[in-house]
Amino acid sequence: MNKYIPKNNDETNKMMEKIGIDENDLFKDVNINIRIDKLNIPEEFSEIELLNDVRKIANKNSTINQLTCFLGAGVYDHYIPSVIDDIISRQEFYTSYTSYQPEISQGNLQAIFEYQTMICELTGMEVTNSSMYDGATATAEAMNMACNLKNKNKVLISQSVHPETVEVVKTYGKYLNKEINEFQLDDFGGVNIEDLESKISDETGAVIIQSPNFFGIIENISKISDIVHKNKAYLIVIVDPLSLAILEPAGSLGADITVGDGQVLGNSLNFGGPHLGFFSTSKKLMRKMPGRLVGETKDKEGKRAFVLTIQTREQHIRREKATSNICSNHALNALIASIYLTTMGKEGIIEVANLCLQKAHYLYDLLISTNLFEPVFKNTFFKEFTLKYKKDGKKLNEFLYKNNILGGYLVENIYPKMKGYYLIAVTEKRTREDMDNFVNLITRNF
Amino acid sequence: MNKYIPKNNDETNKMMEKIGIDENDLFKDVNINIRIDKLNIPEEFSEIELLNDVRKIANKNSTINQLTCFLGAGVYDHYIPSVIDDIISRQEFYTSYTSYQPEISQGNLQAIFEYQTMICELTGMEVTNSSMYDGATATAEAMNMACNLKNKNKVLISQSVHPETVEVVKTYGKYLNKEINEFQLDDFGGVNIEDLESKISDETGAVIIQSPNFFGIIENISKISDIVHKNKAYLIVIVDPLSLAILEPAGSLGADITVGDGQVLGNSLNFGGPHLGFFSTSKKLMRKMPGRLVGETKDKEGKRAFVLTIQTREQHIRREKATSNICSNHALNALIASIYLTTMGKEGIIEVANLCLQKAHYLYDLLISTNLFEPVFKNTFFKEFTLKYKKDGKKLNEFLYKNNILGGYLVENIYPKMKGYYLIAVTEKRTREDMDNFVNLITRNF
Amino acid sequence: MKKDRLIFEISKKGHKGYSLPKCDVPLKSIDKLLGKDNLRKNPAKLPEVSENNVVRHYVNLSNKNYGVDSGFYPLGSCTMKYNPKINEYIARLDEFTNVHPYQSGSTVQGCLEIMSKTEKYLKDLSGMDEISLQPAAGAHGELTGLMIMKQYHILNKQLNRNKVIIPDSAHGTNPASASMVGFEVIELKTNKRGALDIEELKALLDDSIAGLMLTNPSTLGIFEENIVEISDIIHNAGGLLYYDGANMNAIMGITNPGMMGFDIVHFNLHKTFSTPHGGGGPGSGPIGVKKHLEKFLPVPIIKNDNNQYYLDYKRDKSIGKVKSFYGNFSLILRAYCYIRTMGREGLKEVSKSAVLNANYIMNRLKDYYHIPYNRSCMHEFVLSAKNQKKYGVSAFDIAKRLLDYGYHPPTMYFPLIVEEALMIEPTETESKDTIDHFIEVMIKIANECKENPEIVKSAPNNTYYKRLDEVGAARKPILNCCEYISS
Amino acid sequence: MKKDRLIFEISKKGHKGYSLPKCDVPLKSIDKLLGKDNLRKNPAKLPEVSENNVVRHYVNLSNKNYGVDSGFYPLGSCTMKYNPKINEYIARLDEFTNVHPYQSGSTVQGCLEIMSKTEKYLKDLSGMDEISLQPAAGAHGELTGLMIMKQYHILNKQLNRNKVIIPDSAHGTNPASASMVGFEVIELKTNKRGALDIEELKALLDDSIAGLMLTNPSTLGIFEENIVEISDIIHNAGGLLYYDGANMNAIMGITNPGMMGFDIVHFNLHKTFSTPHGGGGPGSGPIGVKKHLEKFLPVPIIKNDNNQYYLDYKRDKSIGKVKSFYGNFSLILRAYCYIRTMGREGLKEVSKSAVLNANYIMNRLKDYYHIPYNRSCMHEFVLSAKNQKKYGVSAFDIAKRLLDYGYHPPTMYFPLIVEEALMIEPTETESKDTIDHFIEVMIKIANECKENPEIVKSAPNNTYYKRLDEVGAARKPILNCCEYISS
Ligand SMILES: Cc1ncc(COP(=O)(O)O)c(C=O)c1O
Ligand SMILES: Cc1ncc(COP(=O)(O)O)c(C=O)c1O
Repeated sequence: MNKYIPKNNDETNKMMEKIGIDENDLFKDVNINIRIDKLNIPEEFSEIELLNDVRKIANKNSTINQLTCFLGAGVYDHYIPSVIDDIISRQEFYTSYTSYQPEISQGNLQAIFEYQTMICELTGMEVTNSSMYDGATATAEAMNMACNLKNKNKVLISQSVHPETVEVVKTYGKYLNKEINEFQLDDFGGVNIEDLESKISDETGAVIIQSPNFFGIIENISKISDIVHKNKAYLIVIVDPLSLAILEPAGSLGADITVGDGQVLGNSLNFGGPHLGFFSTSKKLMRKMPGRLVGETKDKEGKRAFVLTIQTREQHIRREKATSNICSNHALNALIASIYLTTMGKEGIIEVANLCLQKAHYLYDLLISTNLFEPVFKNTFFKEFTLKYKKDGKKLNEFLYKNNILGGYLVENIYPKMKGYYLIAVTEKRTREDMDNFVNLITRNF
Repeated sequence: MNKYIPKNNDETNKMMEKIGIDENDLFKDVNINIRIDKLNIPEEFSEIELLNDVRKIANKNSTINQLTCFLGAGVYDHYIPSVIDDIISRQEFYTSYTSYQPEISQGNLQAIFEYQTMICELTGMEVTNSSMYDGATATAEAMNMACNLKNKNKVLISQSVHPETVEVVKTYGKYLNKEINEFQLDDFGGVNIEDLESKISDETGAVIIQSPNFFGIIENISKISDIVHKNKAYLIVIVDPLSLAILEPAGSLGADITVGDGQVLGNSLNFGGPHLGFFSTSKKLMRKMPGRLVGETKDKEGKRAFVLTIQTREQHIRREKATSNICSNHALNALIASIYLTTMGKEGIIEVANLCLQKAHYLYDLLISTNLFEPVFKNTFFKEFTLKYKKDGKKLNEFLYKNNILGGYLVENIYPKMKGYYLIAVTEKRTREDMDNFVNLITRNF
Repeated sequence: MKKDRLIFEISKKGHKGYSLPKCDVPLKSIDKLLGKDNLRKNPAKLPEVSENNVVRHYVNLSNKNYGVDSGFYPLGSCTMKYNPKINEYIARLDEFTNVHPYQSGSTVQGCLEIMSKTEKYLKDLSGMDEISLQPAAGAHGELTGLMIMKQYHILNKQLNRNKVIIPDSAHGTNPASASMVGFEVIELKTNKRGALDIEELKALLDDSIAGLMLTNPSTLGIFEENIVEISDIIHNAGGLLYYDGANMNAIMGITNPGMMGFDIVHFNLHKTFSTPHGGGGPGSGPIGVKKHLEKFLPVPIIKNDNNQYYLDYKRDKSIGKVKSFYGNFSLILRAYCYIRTMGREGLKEVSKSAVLNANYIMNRLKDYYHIPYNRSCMHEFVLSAKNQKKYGVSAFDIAKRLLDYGYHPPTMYFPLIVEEALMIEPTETESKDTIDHFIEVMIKIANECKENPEIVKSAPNNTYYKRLDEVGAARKPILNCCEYISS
Repeated sequence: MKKDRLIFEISKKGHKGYSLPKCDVPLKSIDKLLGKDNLRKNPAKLPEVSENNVVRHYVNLSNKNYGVDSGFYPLGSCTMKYNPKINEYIARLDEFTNVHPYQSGSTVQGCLEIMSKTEKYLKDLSGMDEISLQPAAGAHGELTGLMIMKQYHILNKQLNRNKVIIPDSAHGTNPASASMVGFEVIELKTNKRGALDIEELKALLDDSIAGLMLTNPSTLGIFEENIVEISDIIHNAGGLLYYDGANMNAIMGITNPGMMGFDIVHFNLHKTFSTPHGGGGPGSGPIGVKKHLEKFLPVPIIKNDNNQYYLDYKRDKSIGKVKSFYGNFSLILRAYCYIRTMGREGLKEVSKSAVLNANYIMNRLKDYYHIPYNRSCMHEFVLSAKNQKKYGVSAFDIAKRLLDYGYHPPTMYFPLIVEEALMIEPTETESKDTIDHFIEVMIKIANECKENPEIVKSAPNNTYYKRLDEVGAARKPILNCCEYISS
């Protein structure tokens, strides 16, 4: 008998007998000519065998606990407080499903309500939904929402947005006949305002920017916002939520929708997923937003309680007229973010952000001083920056790997014109020693 | 402020004010001349720093996940089902303390009641206590109990008992003026019955044997029992609880007290601790046994419930007249054993025991066939056996370690007369490939 | 103990739940580094809580939740099976959680191997030829699959094919996904036997039809007997067949969508393959396609050359990316573990046992509740509380009454075509004992409906929270407490 | 859901919670391998339960338990402080759990380093010169320490020194441990100020006295002001001083037993150093001694030569071993983590905060309950419910009433010298908020005692389990259910 199928032969027989069937009746609606013989999947593994197998495979990976990580480009090696895994390992959280029965789901509901609050606090927006799959899909959904609201189908997206996000936005847009155009970077590494102005028109439904952008640079959101709103489009801003500990939030600078990826809020790298998409907007636009929302209410006895609300936006009620098709979301990742923000708290996230900021600038200066790198963008950055490496970046990274360092992102892999552009992230986990060692290694060997 | 001390200055001041003290009053009873200046302990670590520090230290260990383990000698590399850590990580279990308040401790109490039942089932005894520190201390306590009951102070212990247990028994006995003598092995690796008979007398209070013994050999418990009881002493048998899946339990063969170490029941190696001591005896002797006992009762409304009972044996009531000084015990390890026995269940532990048995005999035969080892004992063994290695055992183990194998136990380290004696354990985790590889390596290189 | 506080109400100025290293590089002025204008004016009002109190807060919240390990969770369509603990352990191994998606291929061979092997198993289970693990959930898989359907027609220059037929029993995500790809949704009625009406289907067909989306077994738990005929009809009309794999727990090792004639499939790893539901997610919704659609799959695709796995981005017919990176890896990993643990025989046993459990419950309840379709079911079934209406009791009331008995209620009011629907999916991980007791309770409630309907209508009566004012919540939404947090 | 079953009542024939590899070596007959006589006749009646049901059983049990993360746990003398989660994580690292105690020294340098450094910190905290980490708990440390005391006198040929003086306020383990080392126990009365009576102490001294065991602060939470004088008196009389370190949470960084004059100390890592209590254990009870006793410590001792740690067994004056191997390593590791996390300043802050919390509660409750010693306390204090007696209410009743309010009650009826004792130790990990609320509840209960004593006497009223028949349990003990399990 299988440990996950608690039924002995006797019980099987009794059950069949009781309802008057035999084994052949079980699948009687499945025509014999579409029956399969047997699966080709290997035979079952015991736990011992599974562990042996998986450990062997696992050893083929190198991890950022073995490597000193300077790689970012959208996914960052931030510190994850130990309480998070402890809490999300409680079965009441991770084995439950969407809170359809609020009376026995107040744990999830309240945690998500608190999450919605904390993300609003960070982004400076009025309403946040309960989660999206990731930053890229959240952006694509934001584009849909903005265009629907404006009833326009032209979209402008900055070239400084993360390339994967740009791709996802384009994929989503393509099948809804959206016309998606990119606008350029300027020499400072931010949005080229002139290019934006030349491309925007009153047919534009949405403009999408990211700040800090893919190259690490902080955009001038309010200036862009003025231009966007003058043209009656909505401004969608993609943010790094950790940066908002110290940067003025997009919500205060004119964003109509703020989205982003919450991986940095306590989520592991996980080879790219699951991460967390967050989605924030204004009260005005609330009833058009995608995704589940938790709202406050009371129970019959007057006790404060929480419930999924404004569900008439959603697929299970509105079907083809829903604001989105999303059903399962990334609730557990939102819970993680919630625990992260609670644990770090008001002061902690400022401290984290400042550590990243200080260390990134320390490394920036050191690298420039080696003469192997030169600056390419002049604007302000937060925890990540782009330099131009004068030699072969691929070789550099191979060399670093041999020295247990995970080097930066080679921008030319994705934008061949940006030859030598090297994107480096520095989080609070990097020590001065890590950075000095990194730089010494390079200078000694190149 | 410290993350584990939730008190800001304002709160500290308010609290002092409220009760009318200032900081100097806090320790006013501590005379100034016994005050210390400051501790020499290093400054505080953040989680990041702690993890860096501990990971560096951790890497100085080799583990039995890196090495193929043939080492046993009292601590065994058995498989630990994954549910165990999941369950014992629930804070309700691991952060609670002794069940002094039964109304809110039924989880621990019932789990331990079930543990007591399962250990009785295994050992064939009538009563089991809620746990002891380890097998060795359980044995020492058993000796005390037996001698007290018999009002005698002579103790005989077999040389085939685990040497650490012998030592602990001697240490405990020494300060209670017990006269502890050892009796010999015979050529078959078991108790030398003649030697026992020659040493035992009606002054003997307790006889202590182990089966399977330190050398892996199964003792003839009923024969020994006859001799012991003829001399009006109590027989204490130390057992490997896993072996009792297929071996007739000591309880059915005449043991008055059965003790042992429950590490094998789902507990990690932990570099030697914490493991689990279990202690079983008969109803007749129950009121003299050491340690906590959980008993069944009812609550006011008639609901079945459990409670710590027959506490008049214990130190917190009887103080110097208590049956033992034990207070904190190894409850969580008993919970682990309980989960282990539940998960493996009636059939599973037989399957485990049989796998060990079969594989141990497979390796035994292989090793003999290499001509590098020769048999030393003729009696039956379970999962561990002793051979005589004809060359230098230390070198053998060093060589094996280089090949990621953790070799057997060198008996001569502790009993210099047993030159070359090599104690090998084979658990269900070892594959035929592991064993073939082990033997091939040796034959090819020695 | 105060049990009903928001974390913001626990927060105390200066309390800390974290520790961070001191800054070990020379500190520069933030003003200068970031520019004054960029600086945040008012700090975000996040809570300030010591670690002890963070943990207690969430432990307390968790105790207000119900998980699969709490008890029976027969939430239809969601396959709330047991989530194996070994998979949780493995998914947390450093070697899997701490890998960056942009590490070079040679340093992530382990991840790629897991993914590639999982793809292989999913192919086998579905009868599809190629897999993409990228989609993050079932609905996301639908979206991706429908993009492929559309791209297929676009490439074939059949731009007029902009309608998708979807049965009225379908899950809401199906029409919603179709809309998000710009398809018009044509609803197809379910007939009295709970099956598709083939004649009606035929009547809908013309050259504007892009395809049919089908869940089989359907959300009624009924297997579409005529599936092969249906697929022929659609294919002959130039359409494609999309398989919503949410109900795959019914058919593993018995049949597969490939044999049924489907072209595109999505899987729900968080249903069939035991990955935990996480309180609502994350899930994972891989898709599979037949050979002729392979070129449309999202980039990248995992390939293998000389025993080295790599990510192939050079695919000019691909629809593009639907998500950053490669999918929800840690869920894929759990599914891998599950499939390997069950093995080929075990997976078949899963479906057999799941189907038996559902039929057993349905049969034993049929004298007490209305069963809308008088035929055997697959892994789930829908009952109707319409006979209880005369006592003033609704499906909602019955669901709430189940809370009093310690059960998670079935899915309510879905599928929409069954009046007062309660959709019950026991899964295979439940024992006869559990199921028998659930049946007893359901019968007891049926009797209560007659004899003491008030106790059902006022339920839950024994839970910590009673019925909520859901209407009020939607009318005047309070979606966060920003306004009532003090700074 | 059935919530009150024994695992044996859940068990079903043939159900399995485990999986094992098939035997990959040629199978031989068990009969032959073991000999027929040795074979078990009737299999042990262990339960048979699927993994899902194993997990549910224990989750259900856990929900009937109360841990530190559930809420305030002011169990006096037990130091129920928060158990840091990072320590749990570290203690579960493969590199620490999967190390065999008989691996060769060079392969366990990590374990030895952790142990050796922990020893160093414990020396610093206690003022002792050498440490043994071997004892498994506080009582085990006492036993070991007293063996050393005895060995010392034996070596000095003072065989007549077979009495140990122990105050009447001492924990029961103290006299029990003394007995287990063959000492006679002389009880010393506590005076009206909660301190030792020095004159009475002097009167007890003669050359049969081996030493004095003392807890300082005592179990009354009172610091023995005259400790230096007392230690001089004992030393002058040829005795040694043993320090029960259970209450070390009061004095870290303030004073230490070394300065007070003690010769032998035990620590409770599961109290002061935040290792979890595990529902009753495992704990860890290292001992420390002054230089002159070092040679008596159990074998082995950790030493370091040329930057290599090793275990030294060659110690001919040692008392021997008191436990297999080297101590409860994984608890020692957690204590290491705790000490490093707190650092020198943090540990001092611990004691300051713990002492302030205790005094605060005591002061705020003194108008409602009798406080037997009118002086400030250290990290805990004892109150007496004797004033409540006139309403027919006992300390036991008050403790049970606290359950209704969601608290774990204080230690009851200990120390024995205080009538109707309730011993309250808040620890430093509790916030003012928590403490204030507890005080409110205690005051409320004091009022209930007057105004509605029945509600206190019948408590707990809101818990799932009500008061138990403890007397019946002891009279007719049912210590397992072997008799009512079916095979
Ligand atoms: C039949 C059916 N289709 C699709 C979905 C959508 O899956 P997901 O929630 O993973 O997006 C569900 C989920 O409940 C479902 O039951
Ligand atoms: C004052 C005192 N001494 C000794 C002990 C015994 O410690 P342990 O339970 O660790 O054996 C305790 C435990 O409660 C105690 O409070």
